[in-house]
Amino acid sequence: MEISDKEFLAPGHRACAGCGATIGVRLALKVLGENTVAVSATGCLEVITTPYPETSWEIPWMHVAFENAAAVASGVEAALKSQGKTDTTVVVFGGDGGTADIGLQALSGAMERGHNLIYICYDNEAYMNTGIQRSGATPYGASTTTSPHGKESFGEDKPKKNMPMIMAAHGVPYVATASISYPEDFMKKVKKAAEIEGPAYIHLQQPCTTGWGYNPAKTIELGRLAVETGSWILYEIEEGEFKVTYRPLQRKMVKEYLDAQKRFKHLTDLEKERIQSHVDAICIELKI
Amino acid sequence: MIEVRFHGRGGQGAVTAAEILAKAAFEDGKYCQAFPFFGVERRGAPVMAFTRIDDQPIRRRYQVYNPDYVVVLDDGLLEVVDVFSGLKDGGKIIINTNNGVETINGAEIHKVDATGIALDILGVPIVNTILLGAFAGVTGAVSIESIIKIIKETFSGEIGEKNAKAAKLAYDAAKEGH
Amino acid sequence: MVSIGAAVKEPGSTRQNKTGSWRTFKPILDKDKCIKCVNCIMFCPEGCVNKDYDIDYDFCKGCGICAEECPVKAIKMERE
Amino acid sequence: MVIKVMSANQAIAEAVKLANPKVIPVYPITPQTTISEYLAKYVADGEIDAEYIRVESEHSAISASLGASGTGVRVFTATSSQGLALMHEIIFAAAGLRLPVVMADANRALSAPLSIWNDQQDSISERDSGWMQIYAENGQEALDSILLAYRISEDKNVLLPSMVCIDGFILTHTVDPVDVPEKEKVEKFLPPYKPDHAYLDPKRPMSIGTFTDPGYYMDARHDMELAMERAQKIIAKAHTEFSEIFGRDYDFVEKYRSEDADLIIVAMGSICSTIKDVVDELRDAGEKIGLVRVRVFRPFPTNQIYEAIKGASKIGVIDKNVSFSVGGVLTTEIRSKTGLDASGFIVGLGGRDIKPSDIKEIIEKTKNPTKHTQWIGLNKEEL
Repeated sequence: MEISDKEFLAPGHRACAGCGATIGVRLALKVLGENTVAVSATGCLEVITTPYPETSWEIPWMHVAFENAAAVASGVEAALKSQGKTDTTVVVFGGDGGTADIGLQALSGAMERGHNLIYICYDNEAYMNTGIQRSGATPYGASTTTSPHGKESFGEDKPKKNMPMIMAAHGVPYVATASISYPEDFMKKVKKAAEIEGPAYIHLQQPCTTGWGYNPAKTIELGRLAVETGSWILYEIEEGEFKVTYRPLQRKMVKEYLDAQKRFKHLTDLEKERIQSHVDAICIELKI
Repeated sequence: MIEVRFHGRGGQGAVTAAEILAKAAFEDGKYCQAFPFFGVERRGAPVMAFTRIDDQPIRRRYQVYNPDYVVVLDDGLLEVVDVFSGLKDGGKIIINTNNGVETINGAEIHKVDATGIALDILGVPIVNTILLGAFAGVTGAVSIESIIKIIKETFSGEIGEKNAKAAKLAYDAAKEGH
Repeated sequence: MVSIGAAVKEPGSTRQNKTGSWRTFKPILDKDKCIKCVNCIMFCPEGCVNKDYDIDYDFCKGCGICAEECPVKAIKMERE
Repeated sequence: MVIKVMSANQAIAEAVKLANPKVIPVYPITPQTTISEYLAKYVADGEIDAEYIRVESEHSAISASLGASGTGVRVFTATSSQGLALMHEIIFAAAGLRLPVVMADANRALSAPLSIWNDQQDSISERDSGWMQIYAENGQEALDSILLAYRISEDKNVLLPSMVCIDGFILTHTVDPVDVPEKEKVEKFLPPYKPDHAYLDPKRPMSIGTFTDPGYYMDARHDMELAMERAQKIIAKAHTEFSEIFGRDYDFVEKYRSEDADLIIVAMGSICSTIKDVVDELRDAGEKIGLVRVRVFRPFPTNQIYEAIKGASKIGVIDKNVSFSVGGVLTTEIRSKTGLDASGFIVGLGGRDIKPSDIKEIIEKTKNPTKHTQWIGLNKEEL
């Protein structure tokens, strides 16, 4: 795969040391190249990359609000089309809150209308920009500031919302999951998404050192553990065809992934086993 | 200024009739205004629409409370709506009916079996254009030529032709009635 | 004077902000050991390892991902 | 000159056709809907070369408008009432991003209780957003105001969005004669939109919608205030050129038989047509009554209003909105900005019909000034 040496997200941004979001954006833009317009939802990424009068973006970039990135991108795409600029790629970067929660309606509309754009949800599994509050993408058992563990609680008590399948149900031509820890897999998917005519959705898992509670050096390691334990599955749905794109040689125990993070530290063995059996059920079905 | 009130049921075309009348009056060189009393009523519910015609530009923008003419698209409305409300002395009512309708408050009542004409010519009981033909014949407030022109502009092709024919028939009948 | 709509017309201008000062530990690459696997280039959140495997210390925040992900342990994190 | 009998909604759609925006994201809502429908038809028939986006909400209608405008093209959207309220957050963003979006608002009451009928609470409630606002009296003015709005909003000395407000049903669904100008004249009046400040183009990357700390935000907002002030001159110039090209005169305020009036009524929108009839009637009876119609509400034409009403000994201001416990917004703004005493009247909320007798009642009450807000046309048992 041709990958640009050029960086389209400049350093000097205000992300935490070890930030997974900026890795994801860097990798995606290396694939998409300079003839790209990016739209961001409000969130960490927007705040850390555009502290006026500076910007990290080397390509045109626009942000309007939290819940409307897909709608803004719809307008961008339509306007480019109206000017005959159909070779320009439109990419959206929205966090899990901006995608699975507050931005779901606008995203659903954009996907169903068939705009030719790529929506990348960079999922760090909580509202990190505002200080680690629970989102619809927060996994079962995670302790956040609004789903804290306590005497009566083991943290988040609902499973993670299945965003990629919600997108797949829209019948869009391309849906994929990805992880920043598997850059080749991710970049291949971005390339496919760019080449396909119509809307594409990529759900990118991206560990967050601050929100998940681990040493910043371990960002890639955590993403890898999520996949190697079967907690996060890499797949794509191309024209309705479901395909797992990566299978761990030997699936690791979920406990290893959970124990590496502060947000799961409070879980009892019983709760960890419950999570394990949930992961097992899915992985067995998918032959992982 | 001539003020007209249309009474109909949702779906019968009272609003369209009011607009055709306004456009026809404009065609005649008059100033005009038409608007519905727009409810959330659905098909079948009583509705009202209004038309104003004048030699001067029309400014006022409130409902018509004292009409010179009232057009009733459906005699069943007499049971539920006071179609005579505010009618000016010497005012006229044009009503689609094949029943006996009583004269009330000295208003001049003109009965038109518009449904009968509609079924004959259009094959469907749509009466708004027919009543406009009758209106032109009864009141002389608008020319039948302009009514026919706007009907044909509003409904294209065969439907327009048939509606125009039906309107003309009602117009002639109304003239004979005088 | 703020630009109209606070738009920023100088792409990549966060380069004015040298985040190297955030660092506590500094990655030192032993180029003799390096096998040029691109892991450090790919995984750097700052994008501050160039194609010649030079680390831009003006921006490196010292997160240590590069050292952690180096398959031959060619990068060591040293106290500033 | 082609005069056709049409509704104000169709007049607006005709104006949009003439202005030829490249992107039209709209969502249906009563009584705006027919604007969306006319535009959909024009696009379907190839009469407008534009991308028509059938968005899933008003929030996305305005959001997509901003995205499109950000690429440097002209855009149009329209809404009403709840739709405008749903847009609220992005309404502020549009102005802050300095994107010259033009939007029609079919003025309708806000819920609750639910009402589909006219008052001006919806747009008045967006008065602090940084949008310019024009309140049209009739269909002709609705059409003309859309053209004026693009011209003013897109001026590089202004770069603020505009809202053209038309009274729901009273204008949106009323047909009367409207002169639809020739395309050539419109092209002469309205140059193509060529932005420099916000333009998403890979050849010249820029970031739009950045994050400001306390060191910048206030200055950016102050810049909007300056733009709104500059807009006064640009609007005056646009009015003059509009008159030269199209032969119709507009001003910030319209003075109707008010020059020598002892008593002046001030109002906005379609109600002014009825007031003019009443003024004529009372003038014939020897009363020195006049009307001052506020057409441009933002930027607020303080001087023009002051000059128009200062000579009258009695002033009555009519509002189709209310700021609870304060009064009608036009009333309170006229009082505070001109320093003149004015009686305030609330009328027509939720589409209550305003008859000449209501206007006469207001005139009588204005003769005995009070600071107390008076609601006119309430059901008797409410009084």
